[in-house]
Order: sequence, then C-alpha cells, then structure tokens
Amino acid sequence: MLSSADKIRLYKQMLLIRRLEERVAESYGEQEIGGFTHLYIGQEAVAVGAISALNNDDYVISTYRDHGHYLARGGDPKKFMAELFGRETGICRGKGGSMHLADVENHFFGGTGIVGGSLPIAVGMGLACSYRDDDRVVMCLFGDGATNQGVFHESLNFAKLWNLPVVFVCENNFYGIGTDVRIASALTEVHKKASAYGLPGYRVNGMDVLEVRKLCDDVVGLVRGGAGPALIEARCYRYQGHSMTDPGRYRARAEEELWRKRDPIPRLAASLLSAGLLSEERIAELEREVDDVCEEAVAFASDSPRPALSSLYEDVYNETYPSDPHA
Amino acid sequence: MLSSADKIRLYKQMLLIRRLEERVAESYGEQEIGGFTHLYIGQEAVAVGAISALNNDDYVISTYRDHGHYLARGGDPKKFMAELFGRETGICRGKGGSMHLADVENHFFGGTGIVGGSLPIAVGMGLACSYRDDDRVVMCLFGDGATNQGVFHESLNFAKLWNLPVVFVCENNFYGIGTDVRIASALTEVHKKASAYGLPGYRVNGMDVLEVRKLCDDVVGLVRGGAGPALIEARCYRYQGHSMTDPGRYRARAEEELWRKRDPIPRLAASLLSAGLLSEERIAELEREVDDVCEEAVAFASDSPRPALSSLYEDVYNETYPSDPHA
Amino acid sequence: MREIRYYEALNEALAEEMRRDENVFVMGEDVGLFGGTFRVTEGLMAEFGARRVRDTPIAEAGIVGLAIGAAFAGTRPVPELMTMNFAIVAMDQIINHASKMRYMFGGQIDIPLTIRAAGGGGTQKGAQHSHSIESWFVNAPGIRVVIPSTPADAKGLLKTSIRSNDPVLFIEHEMLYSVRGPVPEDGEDLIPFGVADVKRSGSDLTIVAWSKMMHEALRAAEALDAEGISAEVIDPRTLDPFDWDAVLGSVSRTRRCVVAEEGWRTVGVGAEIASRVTEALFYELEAPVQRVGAVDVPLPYAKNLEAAALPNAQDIVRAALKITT
Amino acid sequence: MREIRYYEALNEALAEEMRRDENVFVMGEDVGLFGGTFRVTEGLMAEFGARRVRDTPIAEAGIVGLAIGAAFAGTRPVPELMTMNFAIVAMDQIINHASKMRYMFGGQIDIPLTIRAAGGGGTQKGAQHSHSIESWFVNAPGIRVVIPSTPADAKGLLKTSIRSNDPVLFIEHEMLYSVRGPVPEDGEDLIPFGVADVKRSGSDLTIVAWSKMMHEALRAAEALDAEGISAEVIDPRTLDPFDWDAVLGSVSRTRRCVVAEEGWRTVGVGAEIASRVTEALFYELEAPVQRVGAVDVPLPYAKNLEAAALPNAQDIVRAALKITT
Ligand SMILES: Cc1ncc(C[n+]2csc(CCOP(=O)(O)OP(=O)(O)O)c2C)c(N)n1
Ligand SMILES: Cc1ncc(C[n+]2csc(CCOP(=O)(O)OP(=O)(O)O)c2C)c(N)n1
Ligand SMILES: [Mg+2]
Ligand SMILES: [Mg+2]
Repeated sequence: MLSSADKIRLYKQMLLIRRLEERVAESYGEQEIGGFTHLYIGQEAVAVGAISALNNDDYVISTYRDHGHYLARGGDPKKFMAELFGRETGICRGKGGSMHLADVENHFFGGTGIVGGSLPIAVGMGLACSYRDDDRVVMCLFGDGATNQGVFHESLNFAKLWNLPVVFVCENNFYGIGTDVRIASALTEVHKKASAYGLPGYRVNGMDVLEVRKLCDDVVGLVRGGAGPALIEARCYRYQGHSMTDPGRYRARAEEELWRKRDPIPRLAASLLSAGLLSEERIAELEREVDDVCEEAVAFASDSPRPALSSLYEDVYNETYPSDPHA
Repeated sequence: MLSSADKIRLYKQMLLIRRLEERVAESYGEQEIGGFTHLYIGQEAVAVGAISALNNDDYVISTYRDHGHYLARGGDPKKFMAELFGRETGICRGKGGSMHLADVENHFFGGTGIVGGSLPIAVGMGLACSYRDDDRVVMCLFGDGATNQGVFHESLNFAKLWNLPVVFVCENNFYGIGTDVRIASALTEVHKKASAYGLPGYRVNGMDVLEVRKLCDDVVGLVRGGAGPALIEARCYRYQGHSMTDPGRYRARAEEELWRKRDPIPRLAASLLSAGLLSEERIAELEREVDDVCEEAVAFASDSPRPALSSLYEDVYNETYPSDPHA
Repeated sequence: MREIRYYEALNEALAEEMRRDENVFVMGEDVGLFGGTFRVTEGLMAEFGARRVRDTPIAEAGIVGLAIGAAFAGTRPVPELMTMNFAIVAMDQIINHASKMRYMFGGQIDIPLTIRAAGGGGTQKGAQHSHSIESWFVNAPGIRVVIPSTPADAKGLLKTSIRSNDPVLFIEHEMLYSVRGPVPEDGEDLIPFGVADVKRSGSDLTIVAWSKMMHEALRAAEALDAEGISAEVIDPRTLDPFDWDAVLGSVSRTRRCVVAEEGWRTVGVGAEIASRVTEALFYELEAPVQRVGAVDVPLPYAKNLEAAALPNAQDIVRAALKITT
Repeated sequence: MREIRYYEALNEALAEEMRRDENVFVMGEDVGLFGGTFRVTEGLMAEFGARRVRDTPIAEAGIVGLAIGAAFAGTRPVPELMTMNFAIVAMDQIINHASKMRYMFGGQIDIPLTIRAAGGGGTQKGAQHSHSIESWFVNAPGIRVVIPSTPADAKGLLKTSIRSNDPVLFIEHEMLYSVRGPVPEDGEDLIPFGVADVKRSGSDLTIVAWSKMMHEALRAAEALDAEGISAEVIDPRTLDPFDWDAVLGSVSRTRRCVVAEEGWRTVGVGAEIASRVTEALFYELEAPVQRVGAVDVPLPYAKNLEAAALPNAQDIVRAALKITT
C-alpha cells in the first residue's frame, strides 16, 4: 500500500513531466531545441507509475519518446533541458538530444531512435542480471508500433527461453505516428501477443497512475522473484502530435476529447482531494515548486555553453588510436 | 478423395526425391557437388503432400533445404542435378547450386539461404495475388528454426492484416542445425505461434503423406476461398545431418531410430499394399523407373558443359549500362 | 518552366506512374492516411485508394521483403522506408534478397522494385537519424543506386526507376524536399540512368558531388570563381550505374578533381571515385584527387557539433584551393 | 614454436579469456552443444557450462542486441554470428546501436563486446554465403574491425578484442580455419590494435592485403620474386584502427602499391587505402596504386565461375606487373 506521501510524490512527478514538456514545446518554438522532439504529455501516469515500482539499481531502457522516463527515473531536469538545448552541460554532453537521453548513474540506459531497437538490449541487460545472479530487474518501455518489429518477437522469445527478469511495458497510445494500431497489428490487444512466448500478458489503464503502480508492484515482484519475464500493456494517449512537427490530423477530435477527460494528473488530484490527502493550497504550492524547477532548468540550459568543438571527436571509443579522427 | 492413381503418384514422387537425394550424397562425395548441400531425406511426405494440394499456377517458395520442394513442384531432375553439378544446363545456369533452386516456369520461386528470409517474400507474392484479385495461393515452406527470426513475426502479421492467401508450412524437424527446438523456441508447439496474429494454426503428422495432403487440401481450399492466411506445423525428421558436412552427433540414437520407423515411404507402400492398390511387382517397377530417372539426371549433369566464363557477368540486372562489369 | 519543390516533383512522378501503370503501387509507414512523413505521397490515397497506397506496420524487413515478393509476381512496388536509417533494419532483404535473387536464379526472374528513402543530416536528428550510407549499396552489386539533387532530376529519375525492371534504391535527402526548381510538365520526360549532369561548366577543376552536396558544390564554385578559379560541377545522379566517361572526360580537361559527399569520408563513394580517376588519369593529374566528406564520428545532436561534423561548401573550397594554388 | 590451426588458436583465446575473466561469455547459434559450426567454440561448453556458453535461437538481431545490453550491464559478451552473411540481418543492432550508443550518450557507457563471424567465399557457397563486407563497417565509425590472417594473429587479436572496452567486429575467414601456424603459448602474448605486420619484406613494391588475401599476396610475392621483383607484404590486421604509418612508410620506400582484398572491388577498403596512399604520396608514386578485389557480381555457385569472380595470387601478380614493368 502506498502512503499518502508516496501518492503525492507520484503526483508531483507527473506534474513535473507535464510542465517541463510544456517548456520543451516553448523552447522548441524558440528554436533553442532542434531535431526530433517527441513529447510525453498525456502518458505521464505510465512512466511514473511503472518506474516508481522499481528499485534504484534496477535498469530502465526507453525509446526516442524518453523525456518522461528519464524524469520519472529521477533524472536531473537541468541536465535534461541542457541536453535538449544541445549544451555541454547536458546529460549526454549535447550529443544525444531529445531522443537519446541516458542517465547511467540512475541506471537509465536511454533512448534509442530505432523503433524496437531497445528491446533486445533490455533483454541483454536482463541476461547480465541473471548471469551475475543479482536480483535486479529490467524495465523496457516501448510503443504499440514497436510490437510489430521483428526484434519484439526475438526479444520476448529470448527473455522467456532464458527466464530473464525483464518487464516489457508497452505504452499503447493507439498510434505509431499517424498509423492506428488496427492498421498495424493483426492483434490489437497488445498484451495478448505475450501468448506466443508463454509470457503472462497484463493490461492496465495507463491513464491512472495508481493502477499502473499497483500492477507494476505486483509484476516487478513476480519477475524479481524469478517468475520470468512479463508483458504489460498500458493503454494511454499522447495529447500532442507524434513529434513537434506533426499537427496530428489523423485523429478524430472526439477521440482526443475523450482521452483528455481521462487526464491522469487532474484524475489523481481529484482523488487525493476527495480523500483529504491533498488540499487546493498544497496543489497550488506543488505547481509553484514545479514551476521553479522548470524555470531553473531552462535558465541553466540557456546559460550553459555549447560543447567545445574538440568534443566532436570524443566519446566515440573508450580506447583511441592514432588513426582515429583527431586522436 | 484421392484416387489410387493419385496415391501412387505421391508414392513415386517421394521415392524419386529419396533416390535422387541419395545420388546427390554420392556425387557430393565424389566432389561433383560442392558448397552447402542440405538433403531432404526423411521429410518427403511434407513436400509431396503439401505441394500436391496446389494448383499449377500457385506460387511456392522455399529455403536452402529446397531439393524436395523443387522436385515435388515438378522440377526437372536433369536440370536439378546439372545445377548441383554447377553446369550451364542447370535450372539456374549453375549460379544457384543446391541452396538456390528456382523454377519459375513451375511457379517455384526457390531457395534462399537466409533463415526466414523467404517469409516476407512469400507474403509479398500473396500481396500480388490479392492486388490482382486472382485466385492463386502462395505456399511458403520453412523450418522450425526460422520461426524465431524477426521476419517470421513481421510476415504473419502482414499476411493477416491484409488477409493474404498465404499458407505457411513449417517443417518442424525439431532441429535447426544442432539446436533442439526446445532450446530455440519458448513455444515448442510451433503451430500455436499463429495465435499471436489471429491465424489458424494446424498440426499434422509430417511423416504421413496422406495426412499432410488431406490437411493441405482443406487449408489451401480455405485460403483460396478468402479465409486469410494459415500456419501449418508438419512434424517430421531429417534422417541425415543438417548438411553434408554434419555428422549429427547431437541427436540421440534412440530418437533417430524411432523416427526411422516412421519413414513415410515404406509407410505409404505398406498401406497401398494392404489396400491392394499396389503390388510388390509394381513397387519394384516404380523403383526401376525412378532409378532410370536418377541415372539419366546424373548422366545429363556430368555430360553438361560448365558455364562459359562470360556468363559470370550475365543475370545481375535485366538492364545493363557501360559501367557494369564487362557490360 | 514552372518551378516546383523536390517533394512535389517526387509526388508528381509517383502519381503519373501510378496513373500510367496499374501495377505500380506504394507502401510504407504513414504513406497513406498521413500523407507521407515528408509529404511525398500526399494525396495519393485520395486518388488511388488504400489498395494502391498501403499503410504498413513498422517492420522494414517485412516491407522490403513483401515488395520483393510482389515484384516477383509481376507488380511494380514502390516501398518507402521513410529514411535511410531504417533501410539498415531491412539490410538483409535489400542486400541478400533484392540484389541477389535474379543472379542466383540464373536470370529467371526480374525484380522491378523501387525502394525510396530519405538520407542525410543537417537538422540535428542525431547519430541514428542522419545516415548517408550510399557507399554500402554501391559496394554491393545487384541494386541500382539513384540519388537526385534537384526537383527535375528527382522526378525524371524516379519515373525511370519505377519503369526499370531491376531493383533500385532511390535516395532522397531530407534537406532537399523544400528546394524549388524547374521541372518539365511532360510526363514522358525521363532521365536515363548512368548519365551524369554537368550542373556548372568550368575549366580549372572538376567537382564531383551528388544529393545535397551538389548544392554545396555549386556554392563552392561561386566562391572559387571569386578567386579566379573556374570549377566544373558534375552530378553523377546515379551512383550505380556510374557515368565514368563524364567524370573522366571532365577531369582529363581540368586535371584537378575534388569529390564531395555527405557520408563518412573513410570508405565513402568518394574513395572509389578518387581511385578510379587516379587509375585512369594518374599521369595527367596535377595533384591528388581531394575527398570531402563527413568527419568519421557518429553524428552529434548539438547544432554546432553537427555543423562541424558535416561537410559544406567551405570544405570544398578549402580542398579545391589545396590543389589549385 | 608449436603449430596449431587458426580455429584452434581462436578456441584457445576464448578459453583463456573465459578462464581469466568470469565476465566473459560466448553466445550464438550452435556454439554450445554442437561445438560451433567451424569448431571455434569446441569444448567450451564442457569446460564452462551452459551459463557461459549459450546456444541461441536463429535471431541475429536479437543476439547482437542482447550482447549489447549485457555489455552495458558490465559483462563482456562474445557473440558469434556464425558468418558475416548473417551480420547483415543484425546490421541495425551493429551499426545503430553497438557503434553509436557510447557517442550519443556522451561517453556515459562502455560497450565491451566482441562480435565474431566468418567471412569469405571460395567453397561454392554462393551469392548469400560468401560475403567480404568489411568495408561497410570501416565506413561506419564506432566499431573496431579486426581481421586476422594467421593463427597467431587470430589468437593475439581475439584476446585484445575481448579485453577491449569498445565494440569489435572480429572477422574470421572460412578458408583459413584449417591453416596451421606457430602460435605462442603464453596467454599474455596479445597483439595490439592498429599495428600492421610486415609479413614479407621487399623493396620494389608494397602489397597491402588482409585475411585470406594476405596468403594470396605471399604467393604472389613468390611469383614476383621469380621475375626479379621484390615485393613487401603488409597485413594491417585491424582495419579500424588502421596503421597508416606502416603502409605509408613502406610505400614511400617502394613507391609502388597494390591493395588486395576479397570483397567487391568497387568501394572496397582498397579504395580507401589507394586514396590515402595517393593523397599522401602522390608525388612519390611511380604509378597509380592498383586495386585487386572480387568482380562486382553476386558470387556464383559453379566452381569455375566462383574462381573467376574471386581475386587470387595471379590477379595480384598481374596488377603488380602493370606498375613494375
Ligand atoms: C525502425 C524505425 N522505423 C521507423 C521509424 C520512424 N518512427 C519513429 S517513431 C514511429 C512510431 C512509433 O510508434 P510507437 O511504437 O507506437 O511509439 P509512440 O511514438 O506512439 O510512442 C516511427 C514509425 C523509426 N524511428 N525506426
Ligand atoms: C539468418 C541465418 N542465420 C543462420 C544461418 C545458418 N543456418 C543455416 S540452416 C540453419 C538452421 C535452420 O533450421 P530450421 O529452420 O529448423 O531448418 P532445417 O535446417 O531444420 O530444415 C542455420 C542456423 C542462416 N543460413 N541464416
Ligand atoms: Mg504508439
Ligand atoms: Mg529444423
């Protein structure tokens, strides 16, 4: 059972993700941020509910839509914003950008831009856990679109064959860019895809952070206990376009409105208010606290220097040789 | 219902494959045949039972273990043997060899050496059938090992999404080279993998040509009728090593003996004999007829010229340009 | 002549070829309802319907494999892989299947297949989304490599590709889609493979460049002009087949050559061009052929680093000055 | 020194490194029970058990992906892809993930990963089973490319690869596995990356060749000797990093160079070597650098055609004579 402090923490995390993402959109508009930028707005309950069920030394791995995961994992908002601004102080020294956040200190192994690409890597991290017989688990978050890639199939098969501690969390937001899951998946109930590998498949309301957290507590516990891998389908919705350049015309207005009514942040606020765990004043205070963090993050990013040109040649390899560029 | 003539035809086809494969092994030993050579001995009932259920203008596509499929599809034994001998008169002008038999006149689109590689191609041929609204079906034969490749997943998903007329026939001989299906597949009942795509999955005794034929008649009929793709698992056994260079030490002697007792050729002979559809004399005659075909095939192959060196540069493209090699 | 954008030229080519031949169809991620990530397939679904404009799952190996099979069976698929980055996921189908099956089957089949994908960097998309890897496909025989730099070339070459009976990898460039240029309206104005285009004449130096780098080369040529150096800019337009006659003819006049590409410099297509030019004209060259390409590191996100990693007009000028002064 | 075969040398390297470091493990298709398609992993399962010698499904993208993840998390996986042909199936994991993640994460991680695979043709395995595509991986930065020609190099370099903290593509050759040669018994006799080996000294001509072509180069050198031409044979051993000093040093003495590789000639690694040698030594070269490589067609099955497609000692001799007489 979660304490009220726990629940408030979840609330604050979701709020932070939401507000920071709004700042990202702003800064993208101001051309401080470039490249592909995929906002997480609408899906906050999944990242926060799922990742909070983990221990600190468990591994998390993500996709290009990684802002929410990075932040839910405890990543520094300043280093986050600086990364998106392409600054030397960014979490990846400005080399990764929005799609490739990683925060190894927090055991967050980041963002890959290749749909499905992180799944076998997650399983490999699970293999290392099993190899060393430590009791970590790996959580791998990905979209509904990724479940149609060949590596999804290979990864679930490997995980089950070797009984690896991997929790696959599919964020089913019903679209891969503009493609409806019904156009892309013969089986639209994504969690049922687990059956072809003998994995348990769970479905959860991804718009309710407490439900997500509860299921993940259970599943992570089972997986950590040696029950083998599991697949969770969290149904959710992204409120923005696929990336900053997508006006999102392929979705019905009515559908969007429906899902906006399910917004996980007011939902939790209402439930905490009605349970008397939170007051309107405290909510306003939380908003202010979060705003301060956002302010600071943007200020830190804008004040940070761009990477030195010499860093272009760094980080390709651990070990360098005379024939490497500018070695 | 099959006529007795039909059944005898199936018998003769299986016998031809068996005897020709024995010649292939001999010629490989004499170094007339090189490269990778994968014998089909033991699995004859699958090729013959499944492919005979098709119309002449249906498409068939195979793997590197393609001898049986090519022959069951009506491929010329002479051009087959000449191909394996690397001669100009081979069905692929000596360019393909054992793994890459194709016989486009018979709508046999051949042999690919990449495990799983032919599956999406089969689905694409099914797409062409559907696109043109003709009533052909595509039969795609592959091994148990191939079902763990990513393209298996992608192919079944595509086939179901677009309701394409593709019959996937998995020849489950329980091994991929030396790897037991239990080591490679989380779900060893291969036909159940169909469930993740909403496809029907069937299992059949691949050592009984009449059973295979009967199931394939039904399934091909359904698929041709528009019911969408299907997956058939035919359980069978290869009596030889994976390829000519594999002594096959990883299999238990007892297991091999068990499966040898299920040999599809004597099995059908016994059943036809006991039903009075075939006599011992006719069987001996069939053996002689088949031997003659084999003899002729080997003689044709040895007497055929090696490809002219100029042919090295031919067949890369349909249209050539001055910068192509030796254009 | 009317001017249209590169993406519009491609869109016209697709629409015209689909009108002309019922067997031509497009497929790919978001090509239909969404209209194509780069608007190249915009409007096609409205005109041709979902049978001929097929939205697919995210499964690039499957997309290419299906297209190969459909080509075997007599249709003319034009799959889009969105970007060249994702062609890497489909590499086995492209290299081991599309490029080899005709040969290994002794010429029994044709594979009339045009794989479209956008290459290139320059908009901070980072290491995994900025590939210029045409060199791999030029290395492997069996597939044509077409890489237009202008709207007119884009249209004329896409039409030729679709009508070709061989597999074609048709590489567009993300940063060229919005470039405008004159494009003939005549639907039969095709551009043949293997014919380079002299985009600018000159006498002191030959610059060979394609795709976005052709535009950098033109800018470089302007700058060199100011220094009194007359540069010829040759755009091969197709890298396989390659118009060696045009390049060697030009260099045998100018006796100096710079090759500029956006891909990594090491083992780029530029290495091949430099080698062949040197093999053919060693005793005529005044100086070694110079190669310009990307720095050999994964492409970084930060704007200043990305700009430093990618080659540009200035790099071409610098290379040219090295061998002309 | 005792002589052992190339495959035995590799086997020794694996066993020694596994004994030395508990974090080293191997995985791949048929590496365990079967003992490895080319016997390289023979006996390892008996000694180290199924935890450290892992038989996998046929799923190359998965195999490489798992190995990357395991490397992230602190182990040192040595996946085998059986052959380079199947590396093409795993191309996205190799290029987009193994080679780029360290860079795009700003150096936060190391990926100590050694991917082993056999390349090459020569035994009639046909178009899909005969690849020498090292050029693609040399083109892409972020992964080391190691390609030994002798048993001693194989052992010493495999050990260095396994101990390296960077991803390595370790390319063996199917036709070299049975080649014998002296191999030091000392388990600490490692061979460093980026140090070429002069396999034969000579003064008239430098032949740069690796893997199986190094042996063809030695044969060619013998033949040239008979013609009074003294050829030096340099084996770079690692193509990334590359020992430019050694090659340029040799060519600046001999002033003539032939590069021989088994891969397709067009945009092969030879093009890079020829280009760099020419760039550095243009005014010292007596003749253009000659490149020897496979004919640019998919490899055919028929013995006589395959032999005609693949480069050999005679081709090297012919190229050498072109620039020495
Ligand atoms: C291999 C690959 N193919 C295509 C793309 C282009 N692409 C980027 S995101 C995306 C949609 C992914 O959808 P989903 O997995 O549902 O994740 P979501 O964006 O909804 O979070 C596509 C097709 C890519 N990045 N990688
Ligand atoms: C992509 C790929 N990986 C590995 C191989 C090597 N290989 C050839 S056959 C084979 C086993 C295939 O097993 P299965 O699919 O069961 O077919 P079978 O040989 O039993 O008919 C393997 C691993 C290959 N040819 N292609
Ligand atoms: Mg989605
Ligand atoms: Mg099998």
